[in-house]
Amino acid sequence: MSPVHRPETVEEQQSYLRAGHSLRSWLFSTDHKRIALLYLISISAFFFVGALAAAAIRLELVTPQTDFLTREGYNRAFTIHGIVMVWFFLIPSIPAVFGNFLIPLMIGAKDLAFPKLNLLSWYIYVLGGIFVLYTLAVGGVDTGWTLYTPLSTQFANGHVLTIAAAIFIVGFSSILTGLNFIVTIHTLRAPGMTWGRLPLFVWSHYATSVILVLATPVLALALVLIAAERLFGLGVFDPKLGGDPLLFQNLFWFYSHPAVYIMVLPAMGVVSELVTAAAHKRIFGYVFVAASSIAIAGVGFVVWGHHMFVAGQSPYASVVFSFLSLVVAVPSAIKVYNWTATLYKGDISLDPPFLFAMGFIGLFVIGGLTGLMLAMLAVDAHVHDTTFVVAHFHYIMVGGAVTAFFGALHFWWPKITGRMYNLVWGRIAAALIFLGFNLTFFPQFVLGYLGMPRRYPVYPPQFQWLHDLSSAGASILGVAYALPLVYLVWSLRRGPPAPANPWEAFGLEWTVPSPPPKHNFDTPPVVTGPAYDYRLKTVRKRR
Amino acid sequence: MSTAAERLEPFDLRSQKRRADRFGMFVFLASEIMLFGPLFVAMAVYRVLHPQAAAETARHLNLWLGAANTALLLTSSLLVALAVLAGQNGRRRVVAACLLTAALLGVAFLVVKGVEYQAEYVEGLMPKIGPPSPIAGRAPTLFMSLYFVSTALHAVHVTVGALLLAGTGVGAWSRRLPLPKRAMTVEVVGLYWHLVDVIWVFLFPLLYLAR
Amino acid sequence: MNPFWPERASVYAGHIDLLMWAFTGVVALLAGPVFLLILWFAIKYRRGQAADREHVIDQSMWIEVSWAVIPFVLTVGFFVYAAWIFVGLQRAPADALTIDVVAKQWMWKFQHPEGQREIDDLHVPVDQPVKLVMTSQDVIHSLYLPALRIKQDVLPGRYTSLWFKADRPGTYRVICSQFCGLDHSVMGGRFIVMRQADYARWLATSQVDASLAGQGKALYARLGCGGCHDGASAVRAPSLVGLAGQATPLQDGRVVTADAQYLRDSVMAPNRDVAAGYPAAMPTYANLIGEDQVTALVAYLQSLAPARSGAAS
Amino acid sequence: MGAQVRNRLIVWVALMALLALTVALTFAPLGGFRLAASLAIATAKAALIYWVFMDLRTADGLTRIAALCALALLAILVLLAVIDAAVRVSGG
Repeated sequence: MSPVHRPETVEEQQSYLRAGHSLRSWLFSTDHKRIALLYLISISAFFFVGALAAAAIRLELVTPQTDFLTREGYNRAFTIHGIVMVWFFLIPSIPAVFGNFLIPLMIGAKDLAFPKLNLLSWYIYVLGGIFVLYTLAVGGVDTGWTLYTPLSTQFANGHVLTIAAAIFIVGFSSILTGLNFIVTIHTLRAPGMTWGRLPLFVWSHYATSVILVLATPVLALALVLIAAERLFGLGVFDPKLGGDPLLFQNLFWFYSHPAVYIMVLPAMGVVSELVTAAAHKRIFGYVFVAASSIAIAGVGFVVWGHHMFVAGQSPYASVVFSFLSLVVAVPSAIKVYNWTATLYKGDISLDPPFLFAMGFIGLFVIGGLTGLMLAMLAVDAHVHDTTFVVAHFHYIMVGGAVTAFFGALHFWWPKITGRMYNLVWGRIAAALIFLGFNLTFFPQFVLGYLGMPRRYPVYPPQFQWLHDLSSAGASILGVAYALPLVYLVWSLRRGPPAPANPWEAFGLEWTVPSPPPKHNFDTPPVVTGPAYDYRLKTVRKRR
Repeated sequence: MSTAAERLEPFDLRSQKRRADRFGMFVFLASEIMLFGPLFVAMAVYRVLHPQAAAETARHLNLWLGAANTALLLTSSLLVALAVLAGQNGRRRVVAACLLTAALLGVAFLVVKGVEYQAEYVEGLMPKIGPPSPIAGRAPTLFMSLYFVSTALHAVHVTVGALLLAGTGVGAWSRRLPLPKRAMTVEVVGLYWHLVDVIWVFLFPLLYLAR
Repeated sequence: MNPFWPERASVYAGHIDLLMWAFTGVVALLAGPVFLLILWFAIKYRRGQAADREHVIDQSMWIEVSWAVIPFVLTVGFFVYAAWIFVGLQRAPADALTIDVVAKQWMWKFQHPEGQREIDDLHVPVDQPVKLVMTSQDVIHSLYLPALRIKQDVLPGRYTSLWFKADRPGTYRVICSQFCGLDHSVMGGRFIVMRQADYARWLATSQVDASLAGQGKALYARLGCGGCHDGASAVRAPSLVGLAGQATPLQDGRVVTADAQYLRDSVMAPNRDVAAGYPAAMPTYANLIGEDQVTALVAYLQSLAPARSGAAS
Repeated sequence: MGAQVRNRLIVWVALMALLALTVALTFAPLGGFRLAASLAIATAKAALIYWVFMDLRTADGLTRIAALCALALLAILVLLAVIDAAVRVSGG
């Protein structure tokens, strides 16, 4: 990468934050950086809503009987927790905030390929959000986030139609974001930015976008079929009218398994950036890490049956899906081992973002390998639909995706806001999140194997000590997640101005001032070397 | 109207933007195909599990109206393809004429579909509403359910397509859409319409020709 | 009751525990190095720390292949073993004691062949294979016996089955593990494994009018099935004596074995699989009788098989 | 310009012919093969529309891949589901 020469004074290229202060300039801006901030605010709000529901669940589970919530209340609490967290926080979190902000910067473009479409995606997301908040206000829905039929089509009395509409709408926001990324990555790369020099963050978002575009419509159709059956009595899932309830499960999981890769692949992209920046060293096996993102996206489409081993699926199909679930674990293993190898002989800094990255690797390994346990047919027959499964996917979703989201937040915050935050508080938050998370979810593995079913507010008294441990951990986690809100917002006013490259990291986004000007690059960059070329002395020397 | 450079924004060359628009539209069509995908899967599985019931129930569908609808859509596809050609050569009036006729044929498709639905309503084939259904049993009702869901979802897409065609036609006619500079808009709308036609090309045999 | 490990009431459960322990070992083998290395590298190569950072390699084909293939090979063995015992779980031995299970929104109904009916609790004899044939009257439930490490979803309109051989008497738990609505969490009871003598005594004490087949016979008469299906009737309807288990040709050319699923569907949705050569004239009984009564009828029809037609009481 | 118009008209005629063939197919006593035959004709129609009307003929490789990847995924899905159903029907 050519050494960067740019005017010292920042004022000449007006920072995108100061290019207009009116509400209109924010709400109708097509600048990918501003839309990323709009997303950041809206998904944080929904993270708060989901966290409230989680707090209610953990509080209820402190006692073996239903003392805090009624059974009805508990059913609605875990349903809203699932729906809000999956579709309104996890899926948009890293792609919509950091993907939007960074992909154009990382590939040397002025903006995404379709800026107006990008703004439309945010408005569709907000419209879906309104539907969810409406459903929440009028009493929520009691079918679980999986909306299994015939419960959701005939026996649920909650607001299934409005929640189906909410997920249907927000699905299109993801499709359009995915489309925008694919076209941008293909057509707007700066001269010299070949596929072999793309940052791994961009590779993982490319794989995520392919899944977003191809898998989300299947969920949209499954929701249309639920609405059609509830409104017009079309018997596609109703056994009395010749339909098959398993058809819904097949459609739902055909989307929902690739969806878990939509949630975790961007997190892997973030960790690839953080690990290389932490170690000041090129990633180990760039080609393998990039190719494993594409492999995960590909194989991810053919493993959905492992959610239905005991659901009445034919045993032969289950054996095939079980084997394929082993194959899909291989690319994830490659990534984890490559990250670890990258740290070998590095120049490792322990600033907050890099603590989050190491936390991600640890927790994701546990999540991934317990996933392999669940792929074992005989083990799944015992622990399916128990808190073992709950712990498994929280290790990947919360231990993985949310930790990486916070890592990304701490890594690119100076670039986004132009302010540095208090690094000590950052490390405290990272440690607390790691501790609180493990205390919350590791007991649930033990509970699951003991036979504690998921979605149960009541349980035998001998399980209480494990539930109390988990609830205690949840309270720590609650505080730990609130900490960054405090010191990051504090840094907006009080934080020292951030230099262009606070972590001396490698990448086009660090060659522009923080916060970057409205048009990203005053002179279109030309890329001459491979990604993460830390051997170049120029990057290392600049203090 | 923002300056021309402004609208090119992330792209430097117009040709670059045109290639990106076209590629973006095909990616969107991929997501539309996946929206109808599971319906085709359900119908294919249905035809394997209940071959007999499919044959009986399909007789209740009006083959000739179905065929007429297919012809309508194929012809409107031709008109749209010609409009795209004319758009690239700046022939404003030809684009407007072709697009508006194609939109009319789309509306005709919807009218024919309405007639079919009305006939099926009278015959009682509609699930919950309407007189008692002549076909008893689970497999036939499932066939009709699949028929209604897929044709209704397709009709929604035809309606959106027809509106887009009409809008672009009027835009071309009133010069608000300068040709051939903005010919890509005509092409993108055309691509959407062709996909709606391709989906019907697959729906027609799966549904009507089961007899 | 060990606070960390669930009770074990069958040999099969022992296999699962063994599999679980062994695989946890493999997990530790695969995850351990990652934890230790990250910690060690973070300390040894901390920024500004003097350390040998020369001749760094960042690309090696065979290292990549090794840590892709080795974990895969380690886990494939477990996959084969787990799949083999899972598939073995699907087919019950012929002499298994068959208990019919009907799941309804928020209760389990167990029907023993001798006629005993239980709500939420299930009594089974020890050291004898037991097969549960299950169906649901409304939504999807799932019968979960943690002590035996097995579960199986129960679907409406379809029979799913589960078999086990308990080997340790005691009282364990019956749980519904697939979310089924408001009282999903209280839909369960006691799973009581008894010695042969206690089980026989329990059967005798619980008052019961007739065996399941007997109840089916009474229902057969009350519903007037004989009006069409008995030999002397004017209506053309297939004779049901000896039908159960036979290969039955259908109108659309398919030939199906008249298993419990076919018999149930013929009662609840008659014109789905019409027998060859007969008009599709049979009315549906779906809204007349519940799933538990259908299981009684099916038990009666299965008892009409010619080989044992004598014991049709 | 004229040649392109001519191509499109020819394709239109071919599409109409294929439509007539599909309709005629319903009366031909093909039995089991009718589903496969009608789907083959439909695929041919779709290919014509994609190749000429949607101008994939002059499109670059990337656009062609974008056009075909959804169809490929769908084909895999239909194939898997039909095989699963066929196995179930034949008592597998």
